[in-house]
Amino acid sequence: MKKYSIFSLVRNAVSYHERWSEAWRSPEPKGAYEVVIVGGGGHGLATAYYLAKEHGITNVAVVEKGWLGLGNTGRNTTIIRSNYLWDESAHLYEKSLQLYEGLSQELNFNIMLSQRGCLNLAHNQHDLRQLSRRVNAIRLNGIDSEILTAGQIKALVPILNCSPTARYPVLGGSLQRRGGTARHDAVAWAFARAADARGVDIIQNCEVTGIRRDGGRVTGVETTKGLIKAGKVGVVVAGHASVLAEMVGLRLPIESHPLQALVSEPIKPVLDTVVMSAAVHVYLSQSDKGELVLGAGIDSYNSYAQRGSLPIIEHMLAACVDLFPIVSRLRMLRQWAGIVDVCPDASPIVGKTPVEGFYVNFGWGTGGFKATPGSGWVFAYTIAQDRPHPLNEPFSLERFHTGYLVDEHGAAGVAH
Amino acid sequence: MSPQRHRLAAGGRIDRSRPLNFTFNGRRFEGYAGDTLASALIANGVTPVARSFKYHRPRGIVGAGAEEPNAIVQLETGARTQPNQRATRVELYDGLTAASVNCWPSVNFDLGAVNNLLKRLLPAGFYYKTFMWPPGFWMRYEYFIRRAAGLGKAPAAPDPDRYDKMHCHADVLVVGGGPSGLAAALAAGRTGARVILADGQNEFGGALLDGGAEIDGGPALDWVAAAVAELEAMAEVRLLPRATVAGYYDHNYLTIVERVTDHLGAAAPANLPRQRLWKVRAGQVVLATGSVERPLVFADNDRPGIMLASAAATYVNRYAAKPGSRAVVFTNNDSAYRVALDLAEAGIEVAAVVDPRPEPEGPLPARTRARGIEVLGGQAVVAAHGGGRVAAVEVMGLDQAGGGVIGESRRVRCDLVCVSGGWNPTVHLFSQSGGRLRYDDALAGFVPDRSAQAERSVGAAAGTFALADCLARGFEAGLEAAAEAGFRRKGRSRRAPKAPAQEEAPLRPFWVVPSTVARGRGTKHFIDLQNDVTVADVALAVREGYRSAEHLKRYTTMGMGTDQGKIGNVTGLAVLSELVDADIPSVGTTTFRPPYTPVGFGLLAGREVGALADPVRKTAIHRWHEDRGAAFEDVGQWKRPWYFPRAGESMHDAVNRECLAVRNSVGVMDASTLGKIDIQGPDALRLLNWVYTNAWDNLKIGRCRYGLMLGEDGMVMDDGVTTRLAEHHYLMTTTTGGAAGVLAWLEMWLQTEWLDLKVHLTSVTEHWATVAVAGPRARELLSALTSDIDLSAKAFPFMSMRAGTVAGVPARVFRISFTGELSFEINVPASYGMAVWNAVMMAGEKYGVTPFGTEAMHILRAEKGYIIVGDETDGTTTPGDVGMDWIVSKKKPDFIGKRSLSRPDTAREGRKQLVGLLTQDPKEVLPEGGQIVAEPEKKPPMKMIGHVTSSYWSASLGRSIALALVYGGHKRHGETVHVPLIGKTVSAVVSEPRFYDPEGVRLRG
Amino acid sequence: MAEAYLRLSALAHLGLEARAVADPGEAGVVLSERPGRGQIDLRGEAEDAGFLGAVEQAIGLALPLEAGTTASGGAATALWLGPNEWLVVTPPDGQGAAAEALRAALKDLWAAVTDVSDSRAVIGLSGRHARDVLMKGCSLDLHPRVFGPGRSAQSAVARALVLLHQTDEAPSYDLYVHRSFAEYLWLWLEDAAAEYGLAVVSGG
Amino acid sequence: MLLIPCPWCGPRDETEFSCGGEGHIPRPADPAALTDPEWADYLFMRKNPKGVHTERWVHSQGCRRWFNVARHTVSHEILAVYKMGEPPPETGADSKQNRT
Repeated sequence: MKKYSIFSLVRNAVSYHERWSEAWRSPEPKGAYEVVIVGGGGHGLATAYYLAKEHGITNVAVVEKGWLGLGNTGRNTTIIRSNYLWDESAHLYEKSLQLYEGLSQELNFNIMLSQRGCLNLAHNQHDLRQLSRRVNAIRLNGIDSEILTAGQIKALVPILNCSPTARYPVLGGSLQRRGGTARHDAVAWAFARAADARGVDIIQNCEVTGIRRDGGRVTGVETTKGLIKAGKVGVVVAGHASVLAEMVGLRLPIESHPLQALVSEPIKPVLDTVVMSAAVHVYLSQSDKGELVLGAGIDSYNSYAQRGSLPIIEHMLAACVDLFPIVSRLRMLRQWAGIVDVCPDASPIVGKTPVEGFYVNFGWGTGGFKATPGSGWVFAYTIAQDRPHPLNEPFSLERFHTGYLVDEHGAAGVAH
Repeated sequence: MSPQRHRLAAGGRIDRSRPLNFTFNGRRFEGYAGDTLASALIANGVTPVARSFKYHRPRGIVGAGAEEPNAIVQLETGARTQPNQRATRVELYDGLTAASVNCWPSVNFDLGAVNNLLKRLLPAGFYYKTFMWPPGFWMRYEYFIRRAAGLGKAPAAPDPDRYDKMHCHADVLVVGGGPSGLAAALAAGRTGARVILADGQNEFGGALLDGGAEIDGGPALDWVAAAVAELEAMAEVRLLPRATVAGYYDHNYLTIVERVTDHLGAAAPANLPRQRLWKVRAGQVVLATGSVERPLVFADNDRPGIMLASAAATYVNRYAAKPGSRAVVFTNNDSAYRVALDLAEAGIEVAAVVDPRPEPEGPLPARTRARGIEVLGGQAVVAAHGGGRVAAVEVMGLDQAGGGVIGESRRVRCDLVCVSGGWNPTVHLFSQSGGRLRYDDALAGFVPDRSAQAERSVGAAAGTFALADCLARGFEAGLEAAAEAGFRRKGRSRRAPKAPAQEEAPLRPFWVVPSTVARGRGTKHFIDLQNDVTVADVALAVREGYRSAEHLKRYTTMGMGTDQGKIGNVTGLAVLSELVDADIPSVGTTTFRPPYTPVGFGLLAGREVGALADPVRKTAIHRWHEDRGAAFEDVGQWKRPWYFPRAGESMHDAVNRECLAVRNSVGVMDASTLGKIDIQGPDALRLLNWVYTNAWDNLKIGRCRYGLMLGEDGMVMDDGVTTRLAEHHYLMTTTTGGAAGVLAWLEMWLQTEWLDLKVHLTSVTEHWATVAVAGPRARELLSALTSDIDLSAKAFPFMSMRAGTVAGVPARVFRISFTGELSFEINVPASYGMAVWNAVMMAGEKYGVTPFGTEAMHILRAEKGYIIVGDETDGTTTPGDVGMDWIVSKKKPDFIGKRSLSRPDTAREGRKQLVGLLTQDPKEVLPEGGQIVAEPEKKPPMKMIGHVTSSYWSASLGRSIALALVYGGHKRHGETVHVPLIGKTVSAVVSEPRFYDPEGVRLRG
Repeated sequence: MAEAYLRLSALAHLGLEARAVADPGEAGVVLSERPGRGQIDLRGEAEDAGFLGAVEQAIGLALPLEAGTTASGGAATALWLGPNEWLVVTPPDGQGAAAEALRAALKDLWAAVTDVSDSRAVIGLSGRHARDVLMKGCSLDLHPRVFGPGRSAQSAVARALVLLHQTDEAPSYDLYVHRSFAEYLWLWLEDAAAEYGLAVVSGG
Repeated sequence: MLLIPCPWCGPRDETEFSCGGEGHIPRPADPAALTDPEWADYLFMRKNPKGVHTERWVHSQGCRRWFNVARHTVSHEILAVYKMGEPPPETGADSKQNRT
């Protein structure tokens, strides 16, 4: 892997940038691998990278039905935070945030992690009580979080309508200063490049059509590029979990919904913080390019189409204009949707399955991007050790039998 | 003010009798009614008009429509300022003010242009490769990057304009008012179908507005005028000019952005909305969206003065504005020859037509030569020269394959280069609708292939360019669409409009002009002008493995600008296909997503902002609370009185006073917001037994019972009191927030699962106003207001209901209590609510009756240990967790949620359970949401054993009280626990969650 | 029944009577509150001729059986709400007698009679731009070919649920809206009508 | 935005309806007899097909009636609408067949 730096940039400028090499290879699949990861999004690529780096397992293929990183990895609103209510979630997302904090250097690829702070608003007394519970829990879990008054919020986000007579008055908020955004595409590309450099084969345009089994054990995957044998198969597919699980007869507590987002035309900076309001289903930030990036709530019905319904956008923008009056004259440049796999408790499923050697990592719902490195890290551990890491142990499929759910609707109820 | 130096003396569709003043970059100019800002700038010879996004290179106007990548301006100042407007789409009005964006100090001298000198250091994606050292410094670099990025500026003040929305249904929606669209609308309109014709321009006619063409033997514009007049006269036709169809959604649902007053400036009538969003459900759609010309790419092809050939023709013909005085036309197809002739006609010298096709033949090249214009076949413009404006081009011969240059370079002096690389059908809406595109080799572009919705594309949008064909096909499509929507041609059939046939030679697919210098070395070949993406950038992306169209777009930002790559995207794909050695269709097109052109946030929000942002629900007694200066809290959409401060009182004072009044005398509360469901039918009892955890069989008529409702997951969902009114008639109450949800929940079970249950449910929440009178003197107070209800404890026991008259109004009185005091809830039809409330206040005067709000109510119930669903429960709480196992029937074989209660985790010992907390310092009030630990000396991460769900100062008890959910709490009574806060830790003793009158003597009194 | 003067309509506090004009003049949109109507929610089996007959006997009205239709008879009008649900609207203070008559007639059937007179406020909307104002907030197809006099529908106008009843060709509409949403809907209608000129008339 | 044909009121905008998720999941007759995984299957496990989905909707802003819809989860095309208690029509609703 040729190192990226200002020096390599200068050096290559001399040769008109004609000597840069591929960020990752595009090999044909070998007949067999130790591990096959199904799904070339951020989570899958991160899993492959950590398998190689942390567990020395480099005979790994990542198979992706299209091009890498173009599912939910490339369709989210790039928010990163770890301010979750329950201990189980807080520890997992915090692991992820900590990995993010060193990721640009570790992967030698600027993922543009911008810890500009993530602000959650409270609009009524009930919100305030919930916020206080959450902030206290997060703090005692050793994660940064603080409560802000309406006055402090106004100082932090001057464009926010903090009038007490607003329809959704801002009564207070919580701030995670280490929260922020990262460049979503770069996260996928950086993991791909680093995994590739450690010997992982990334195979694009290779759709998995079946899972091979021998008795209760997985033996490989059938793909549009032929059979690929593997002793272990990890499935990391956002937006297609049920389709893949059906291949081994697994029924999942997952439903797939469109989650919409949009960007404005680029403008000069007006917003330095990520602002979220669960009550009115708005979350927004401003990208480095100057676009306001906004996300809405999910569409209510199941869908595998990457498009949503206009009323969701109308509703979200009405709330947004009310909260941020100056955005009224800005314009929506692009709108799109991702397909999110949602579990009943709004928490993911990461772990083993009844099929030996078949591991699953999905159901991240609306919050997968922020979990990317952490998800890959614990999933690599689970695959390599054939047992979950304590961080992902609570997120088993069995929890739906026992009732041990990790109900994060409060944290995840507004999508991110 | 300078004269309009570049205005033609005659012609065009501008109104020379109506001069308009405008200001651009601080200088005052004059234009005419009918101008766009772009045409007025051209008429005044203003160039450059903008700087590019990344390199800050000077830029001029390139297009004449929505495709414009360069001429992005900040329109107006102050609260009405509007960033990122395309000058080509801004109609000129008197007093208009505009400025270039993203340049400082001025468009002519822009310090950002230093980036142009550093450009070799700034290839595509350079930022991914640097700014990583030292670790943690990215945000410092980012600070400057953010300030450099962005185009225009957001307003600093709220938007003074209003926006409107309109739902609309049409049998046929025709998108685009050019020849194809007009013909379609005429055909469909004549059948009597409901037709909408929408076009983004200020007048209908599309490309015909450029003049010249002939229809039905006369000038095309005469036909346009007649067609518009005929359509206007049709009762079922709605004509929407200045209306851009922006989005095509599922099930033939489309959005149209109508610019109602944008073109009027300060003259806009105050009663009109600025813009209107039409939301159209169409039976059939005809897409007559036209096409956008694409450029040919050569070295430094971004110089001001280089524009699309069609745009040059539009400026000359439609706006009578001269985009230059000496032109070179560079084209790979016949259409630009017409432009050359038009320019010559307008008195612009055409130095040459450069055409990569070896021997351009046919009528148009012939006419061009006949006009004395030199036609350079088999040649190409390889480079442009000039700084602030193009001054000359270099022309060279092309080899057979078009991959290399041959011969000597010839320098041709010019100040205008009109380029045409062919035409891209405007397939955005078709693609948005889910339709599949096909690459057409002859056209070298994407055309609609398979439809996904009830839609058809016609005219240039479908790759049909000859006027005669457009008219015929448009007319036919209009008839077809109307027929499919159920409308047949009536009476004598009328023929389609006709135009003379034109002969054109095929184009030569050609994208990037080769040159003597290797691409990317020294010169720049721009593909995406707005985002400064060059051929070398694409090559770099491909070299580094970003080979899919989507990766390329994301890595280079090609097509991600405000123009969404309308002129450059197909060229980009062509370059990509060349580099990866695959044909264009196999590298794919990027998906077109809504909107076609940007849509205002304020417009999408509509009038649902400010006071109309969300319904504010008010009770029948609200006005009284307001008059008494109540502070309100939002509970869902309701405004509920929170407390009633008297002059000089703090919230704390007021709430204490209200609590003490209820405990010591009598208080009154507006409880109208509680949900009320009328349940009738022989199976009403069975329904109650299904949805509540307890048994209902022995409830007598006139008696009330408390019930707890679970989700099927066993978690507490809602609670309330249900009263048996008659044999098969019950009244259920729900929480305020749960009202709609509970009714929907019951209906769901009745309609989807228990279809055999004979029960009818009717919401009566809004029919009744509820006045709750609570306190030891409640009975005395009420006795003054009723003569037909025996209020004695014996005749009217706790948990029963009596019907009668209160204050002369027929009422249902419920003896139930949420405060722990003797309490009556008087229900009267809502229109009498205020009268009865007033009567209660008057009758209570002698007892010092005190109105109390939700805060006092919360405290009073907490003193009693009553839960509030949503405070003491959070969707993970079972009845057992809140100490309510007593209400879960062991005898009923089944009820909703029962099975889940026996799951291992749900049935487990030591779950979070409801307890009371008494702080060691009785003056200390714990914060709600405080987390509880057993080992306060540890450092985070600490083991948390619970949290405070409710916490108050209890005036009645003279100390603080709190409710909490604590792991294994039921067995922890007497233990000391700790709540770590910022700067201190508060210790408290776990207790029973009942602090006041635990035996319930008072409420039964 | 209690004294009428004790009653307050849902919009009484807006002072509409004081704003009311006798002649709306050029106003494109005319609004009024129409308070006091009796309203009964009636449930029963539409397939049961006995039920239909009993209702007709009781209040002189043949219930409309087709979705979105209405029927008048006796002093009442019935609006279709669902396949087994109607809203029976009576003149002010007529609901008591009508409900009694219905209860008596239906006592042996599976039916439900619920007085909901104060559940909904009624806003009258007319004027030449009445339909345009509705179209701003309502996604129903209100074209005369589809929705004419005597038609009713439950839908939403802006963010309020509304039972819409077209009462004449003009067109004029009655908008039945839940009481707590009435002020919101009124303000919304005023705002939406501003473009066309608005007059308030007495609707009592 | 979907246009959903309510069996009673006719075609109305999606916004008038609420989606009740997968249809044809009868409540077990005797939940007490089920194992925890069997109960979980009823409570949580869903087909979530990529293809034709039979689901329940309620016309919550209209006539308040529940009904079944067969809808394609990629094209969003509504293939059938039928009343509660009726079996699903033949639409190829087997998710294996209709993977796109």
